[in-house]
Amino acid sequence: MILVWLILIPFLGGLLCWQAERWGEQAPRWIALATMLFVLVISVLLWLGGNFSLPGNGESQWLLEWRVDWIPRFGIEIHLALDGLSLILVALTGFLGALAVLCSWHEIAHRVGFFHLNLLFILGGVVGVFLALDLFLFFLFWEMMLVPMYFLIALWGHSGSPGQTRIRAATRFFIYTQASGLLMLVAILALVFVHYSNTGELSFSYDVLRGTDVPEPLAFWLMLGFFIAFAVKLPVVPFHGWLPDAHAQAPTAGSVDLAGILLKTAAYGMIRFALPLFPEQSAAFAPVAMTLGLVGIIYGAVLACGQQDIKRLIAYTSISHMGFVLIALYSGSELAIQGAIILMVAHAFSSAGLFILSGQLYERIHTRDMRTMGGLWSRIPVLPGFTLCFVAASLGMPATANFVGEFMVLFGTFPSAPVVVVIASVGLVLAAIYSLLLMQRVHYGPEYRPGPLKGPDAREYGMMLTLLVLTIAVGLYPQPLLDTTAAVAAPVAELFTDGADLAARAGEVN
Amino acid sequence: MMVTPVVLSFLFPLMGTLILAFSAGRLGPRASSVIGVGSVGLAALATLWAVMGHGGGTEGVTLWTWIAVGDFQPTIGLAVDGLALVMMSVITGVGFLIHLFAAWYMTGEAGITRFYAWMNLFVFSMMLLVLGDNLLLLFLGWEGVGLCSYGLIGYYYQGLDNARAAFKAFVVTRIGDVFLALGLFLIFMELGTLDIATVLARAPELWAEGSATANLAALLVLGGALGKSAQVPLHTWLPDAMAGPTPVSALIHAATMVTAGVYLIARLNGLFLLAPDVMLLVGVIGAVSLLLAAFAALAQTDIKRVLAYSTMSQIGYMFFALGVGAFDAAIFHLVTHAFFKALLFLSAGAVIISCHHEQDMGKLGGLWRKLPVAYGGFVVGGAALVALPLVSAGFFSKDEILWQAMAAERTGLLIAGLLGAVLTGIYTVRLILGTFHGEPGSDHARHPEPGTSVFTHHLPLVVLAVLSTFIGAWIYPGLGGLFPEAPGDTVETGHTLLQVLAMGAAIAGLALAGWLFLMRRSWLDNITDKGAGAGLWKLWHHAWGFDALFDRALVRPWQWSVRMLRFDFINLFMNLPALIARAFNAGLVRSQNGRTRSYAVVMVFGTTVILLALALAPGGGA
Amino acid sequence: MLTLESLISLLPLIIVATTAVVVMLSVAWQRHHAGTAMVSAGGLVLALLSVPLAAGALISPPLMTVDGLAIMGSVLVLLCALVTVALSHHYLTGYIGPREEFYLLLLCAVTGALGLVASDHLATLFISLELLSMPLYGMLAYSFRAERSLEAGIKYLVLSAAATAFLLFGMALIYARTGRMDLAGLAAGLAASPDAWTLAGAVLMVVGLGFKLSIVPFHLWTPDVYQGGPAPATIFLATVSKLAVFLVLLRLVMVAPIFDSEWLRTLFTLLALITMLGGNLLALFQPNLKRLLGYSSIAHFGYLLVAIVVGGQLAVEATGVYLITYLVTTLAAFGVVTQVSSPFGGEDAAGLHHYRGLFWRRPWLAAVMTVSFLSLAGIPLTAGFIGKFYVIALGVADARWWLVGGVVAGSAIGLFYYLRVMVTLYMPEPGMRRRDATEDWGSRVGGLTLIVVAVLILVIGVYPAPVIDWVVGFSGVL
Amino acid sequence: MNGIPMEHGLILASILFSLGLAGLMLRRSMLFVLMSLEVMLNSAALAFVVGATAWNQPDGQAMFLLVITLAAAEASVGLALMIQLYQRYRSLDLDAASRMRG
Repeated sequence: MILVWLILIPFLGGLLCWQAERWGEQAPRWIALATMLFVLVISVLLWLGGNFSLPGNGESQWLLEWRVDWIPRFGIEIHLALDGLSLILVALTGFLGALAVLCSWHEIAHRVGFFHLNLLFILGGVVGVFLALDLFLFFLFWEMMLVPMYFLIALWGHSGSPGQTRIRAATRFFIYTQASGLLMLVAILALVFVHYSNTGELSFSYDVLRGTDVPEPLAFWLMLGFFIAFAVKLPVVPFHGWLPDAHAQAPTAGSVDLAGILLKTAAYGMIRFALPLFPEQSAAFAPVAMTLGLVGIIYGAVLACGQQDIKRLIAYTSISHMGFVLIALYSGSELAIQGAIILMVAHAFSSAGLFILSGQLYERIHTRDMRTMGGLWSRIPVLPGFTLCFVAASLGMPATANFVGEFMVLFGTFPSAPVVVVIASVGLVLAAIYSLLLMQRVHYGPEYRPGPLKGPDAREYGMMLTLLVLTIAVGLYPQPLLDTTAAVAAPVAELFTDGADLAARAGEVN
Repeated sequence: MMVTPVVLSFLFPLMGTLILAFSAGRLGPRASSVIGVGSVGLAALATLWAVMGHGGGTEGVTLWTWIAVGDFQPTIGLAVDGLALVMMSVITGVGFLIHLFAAWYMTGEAGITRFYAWMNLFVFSMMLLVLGDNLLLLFLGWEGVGLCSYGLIGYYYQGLDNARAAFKAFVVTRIGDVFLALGLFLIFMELGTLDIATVLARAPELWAEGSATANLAALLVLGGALGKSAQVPLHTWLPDAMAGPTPVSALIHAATMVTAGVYLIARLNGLFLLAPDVMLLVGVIGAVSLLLAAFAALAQTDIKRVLAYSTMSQIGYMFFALGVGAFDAAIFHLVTHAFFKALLFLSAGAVIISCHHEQDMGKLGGLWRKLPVAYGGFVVGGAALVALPLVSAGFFSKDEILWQAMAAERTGLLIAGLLGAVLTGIYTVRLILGTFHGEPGSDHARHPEPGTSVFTHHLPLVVLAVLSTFIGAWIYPGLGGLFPEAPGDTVETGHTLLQVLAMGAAIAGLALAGWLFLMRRSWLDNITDKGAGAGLWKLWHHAWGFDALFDRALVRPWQWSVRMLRFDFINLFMNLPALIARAFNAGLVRSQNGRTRSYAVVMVFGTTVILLALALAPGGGA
Repeated sequence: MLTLESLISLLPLIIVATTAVVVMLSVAWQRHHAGTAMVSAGGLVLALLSVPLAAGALISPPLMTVDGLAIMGSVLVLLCALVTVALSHHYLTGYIGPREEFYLLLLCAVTGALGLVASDHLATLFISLELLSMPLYGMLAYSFRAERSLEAGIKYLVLSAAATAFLLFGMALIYARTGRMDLAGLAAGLAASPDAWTLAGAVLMVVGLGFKLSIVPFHLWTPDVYQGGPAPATIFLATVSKLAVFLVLLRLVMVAPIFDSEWLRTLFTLLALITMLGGNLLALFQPNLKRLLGYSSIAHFGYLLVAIVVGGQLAVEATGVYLITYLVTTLAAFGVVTQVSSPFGGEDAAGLHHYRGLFWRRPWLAAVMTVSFLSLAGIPLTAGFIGKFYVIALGVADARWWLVGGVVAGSAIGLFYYLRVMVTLYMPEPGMRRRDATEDWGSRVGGLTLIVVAVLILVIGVYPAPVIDWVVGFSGVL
Repeated sequence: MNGIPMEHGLILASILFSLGLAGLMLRRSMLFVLMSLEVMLNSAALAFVVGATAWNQPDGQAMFLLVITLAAAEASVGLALMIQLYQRYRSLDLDAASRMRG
């Protein structure tokens, strides 16, 4: 039952915030913060309590499971389950949700209640995505988390250029993800009906559908349907157009959520659904996916260097980082997949940090255009120091979580695809270039405009410190994370090793 | 036992950095310099204690396993052996003196806390690099050192070119780091471990000598070393790195960071022995950078850039030694070089501060009476640099390298080494004469304010001066046991001949320079003004045009592509469906013209089309 | 032969007809707007209660079949009519001139719809279709003093009459060729050899019905009539009229084999595709809300045509569920338009700028509109998603990849204008004049029904099982 | 069935039908539009009668009666609206009432 509460708490909290606006502007903020911390505390307790050893065959691989019939006609049921990977991502959602609430404490002034409603609905939807195991339920949450994010960007975003682009950016974000989501729905339905024709049993459950052997020509298209849906959200290069606009226009809280969690739902989706459901096709598709990952790394980096708007730059860096994750997922090595999971967590911390900092910069100098920034190191007391740390993290400085993630990915992928790793390592140099460019243009160089600005207050300092401590902690001691997700990464890696008897082995794993 | 001192030796700088970084302006300049210098001092003491307690062999201690996934198990573990101890003592010893001098150098500068935070972080990373028992931890130190050099070169961040120099330094070293990373991936794939000891043990079993993988691995490690030690292909960042404060140049670009590459190759000597032609390549690169830097140093006007190129050429000597297999000689030269190059840089720093940040030789001159300590430091340092026979430390170490080259029958390299020695003599004399003798070029130089404080100014210079003499050569404990026997150890013939040759080269260099600069100054000036001479002088001034080459070959195309791609092309074709929809919308909306009769016409048209299709359909639409 | 038993099966139709007569008499005796509304609502509720009775009766009257489809159709028709009555009461209070005749027309149209849904014979089909359409002309042109309503009425009359002529001519050709008028007989007659004339007849019938369902080549009247007609009339047109006609078309396709010949199936596929895409593309930059809803209903019936193409058991079930979700959503969307434009002030509040910043004045009304537009767009947790899910499931089950692609593309395009409308609700209000719903809209009957409908959208979206089981119950009987 | 084969009747009805359609599309005045609607309905009725005689069943004629009643109703409502059109626009031109577009 805890799983249901994990999803319901953000939704109820959101409604409460909306109504709490009547009691004053601070009430919704405290309620939202309390809700998200509640979710975080629950997930941490679950983490401490649960054992994540590799499941012996027989007992199920899920730490917690809860299923109840929903639409018997189609065999759809509300099937929630929690394992190492989803637990970490739920905890991450709780943590980043609390951060998002904190960082928009002063930024959002008008209609605070409704803002927090949207914010908490996004988080509720995301927690739903991480817990849902029934394909229909997964799709439902997948589409549902878009609506509040759309409103967040469209109504509270700040747009540099004329007002209209804010809504256009939000609409583009929505349509990109929704349309590709529909492709996934078509793939899910096709899978269900193929299973139905094979076994006469109509069901949307993940475990049941894993075993279906889909006739060859169709299977590739279904795998592609899943892949495109997750590729748009990851984002993978040809479909990345929406991310920079969405980030540039979104409020800080929106960007933190968007970069921190929404991108991870795509990677989670790939690990949970795209790979296990279509092992042979994914293995055959791996070279293409890896090339797309490489293009993502290089293209994202080159574009990041050319940006004027600070948030667009950070957005493109996310594209580059996610290129690594894509390579890892399709490399088929357990080390790489573990690395990808660590990289996801690390990227969440570092990009959230950078976005919060750009938000704080915006609060002080009311612009995101780097051409009007410079020499801020001496003007703002502590912020540049933190920016340097997060810039170091984003370029993969050892002792930060990004380094651990990226290098595990590269170590893991090297045996199976050395050329890919060599090109990806060029990405490391480019990462150094765009990260330091961010540092140069904003904090170093001559002062664009004189006059000291106020330093971070306790709230901002606390946020930055916790993020930094977490990044360094995971960077130096990632073992707890690795143990939790070991049970997830191993079977996914096995899928790739030999295409032949995959279905059989996949069948008896669960 | 060994653990506590070793762990303490790198914990102190870490504590220093944390205190300074999180003090957020509460510490004044005095307090922060005390903490900064103190922490490195304590580290030096801890190292001393470790050296005393060290009974030979390697003692390892593992703090915790960093990552454990399948057989990828890098640990945060320290391995202390003779090599590590030598390096530690250089880092903390020379480092402490430089920190001490920096207290004097940085008086009156803004942001001293930030300076010492970076310096301590640098010392901490360097200690990690040296102590790391597995390649991943070494890589951690390796990158940490790069980050600190970025921070310190870009210390005067208001100047855009300082920031750009720091950026260039980091990016070029990062390229080297990527080669090293690839080397690591290859080693892990082939040997299944990253632990240095096991790598050195397994490599000979799994790889045949001269096999492709051995060559590739050695080549990649060499690439990493070149980046960090500023050797020929990846050296363009070192001269620009002089934009940082002089103690930084002393610590990073003379004593410690640039020697990291030498340490790495020395540490992985087993790997290189398996790839003889890569060993030769190391020697050749050493020789080439040696000569290139020496020539470039001849044509510099800024005293720090002369010293920078001289560092590059001296490291070229170390690579030269590694190339011929004389690992011990290379480390010996590393140690002595740390002493006299730090001395030279600090003396230069003293001169610069005294003449109000004046670095151009043309504007200096006639200072030798006014800045006696600095002048003394320059002379002693210069002597060691030129390897003045018998009296200077440089003589013993450089002579050892040349001897090893001769013993290994690398005559080509030997000749390059000797020519380098002559050139070194020339540019050193030019540097000393230009800076201290002749007429003062500017009013700063006419009345400099010499550094007066004994503790922070005189003490470091004097101590380093003493170490630059033959005493420095005695202190070196000799790491014979650690490394495979060098070519020179077994062969004896020709040793004396070489010593004579080396001494002759050094003295010839000095004599030639003295004659040229004292007697023939006017003849020299007009040669460098016209035609071929001027062209040559300009070529050497710009270090054989490598900077321009890289700029045109790499930097400009990169900037062009960034500008071209600023507008997101791939994204354009994702807007296609939107444009098509917009076009269709415009077309269809025109059909809604509001007139009932035109609606009827469209309806009838639709029906007739369907009926026609029916009529034409094959088999009457059955 | 008309036995007592078969009369009982026609009970709902009879009750509604008697209510119409009662209303006529009450208007003649004493005009009382609220009273008339109460009587007609009462009559509809009575008819609704009698439906189980009618379902019980085994023999259906001649020329008609009261089977599962008919019962389901009747229930949906009656419910929509009830909601329309509730919404039109508040709307008509501002109307100067006779108000009671609106309910009279409405009741007659409902009788026609009930007859149409159960018709089994070409004659009853024709008569019921006309009984449904004629009152609609009156309802659309009800506020004829406003130019737009008159224009809407005229356009609908002229084009609908033309469509009826097509339908009739089609029927005539089929009759001439087979000599049978009842659908079962038709099926037997046509099984032999469908020659050119019969196929032409079938095509003309499809054109006639296609006009009423506003399938693309015959859709041009829809936006103008939706914009012109008074809000309650448009609600009725968008829900009851389309519902009844679609069920007849479905029955035709299911019963008469002529309609499932391969060629006609490809024709339907083509029509479905261009209707889906055409409807969505037309609505992209539409500033007028009622026209936009008109285009959206064109697109939605394009999706529904997939059921006609696929045919079979699952298709009937999909049609039932999709119609329920479509009706609930359209009632909510148009209901909000009615609330904002009632009481009647000459011109309906159709321009999108009227709804800018509605959320910050009328949060709950804007919430209803957001839910309805989310449902139109097919976003999960709303009824629309269940409908779209069914249609895509249908397309995938029958491996009709073109249609499935069309649905995906159509809904992607559709998102653009649905989102555009939704976001204007939450935009900060500019200062200019705006139409607004009355202060106490929530406490009036119309407001309450609207909220109930909106809650229904969410309930169906969250827990659709009961609705699906109810529909499966009926589709089985066919 | 004497003399005239059914196809001829149907063709006649089709011709009549297309004439009505042409009138609907070409004429501007609403009066003629209503008249052409009548023509179309009657042509359909004719087809029914032809069918009835071919199969000599009374259904066709019954259908004819229904069509006529419908045509009458249609005409009455059409004329009522035409009067309002005249009141409003002082002309019977159908295109006058075409303000809603786009």
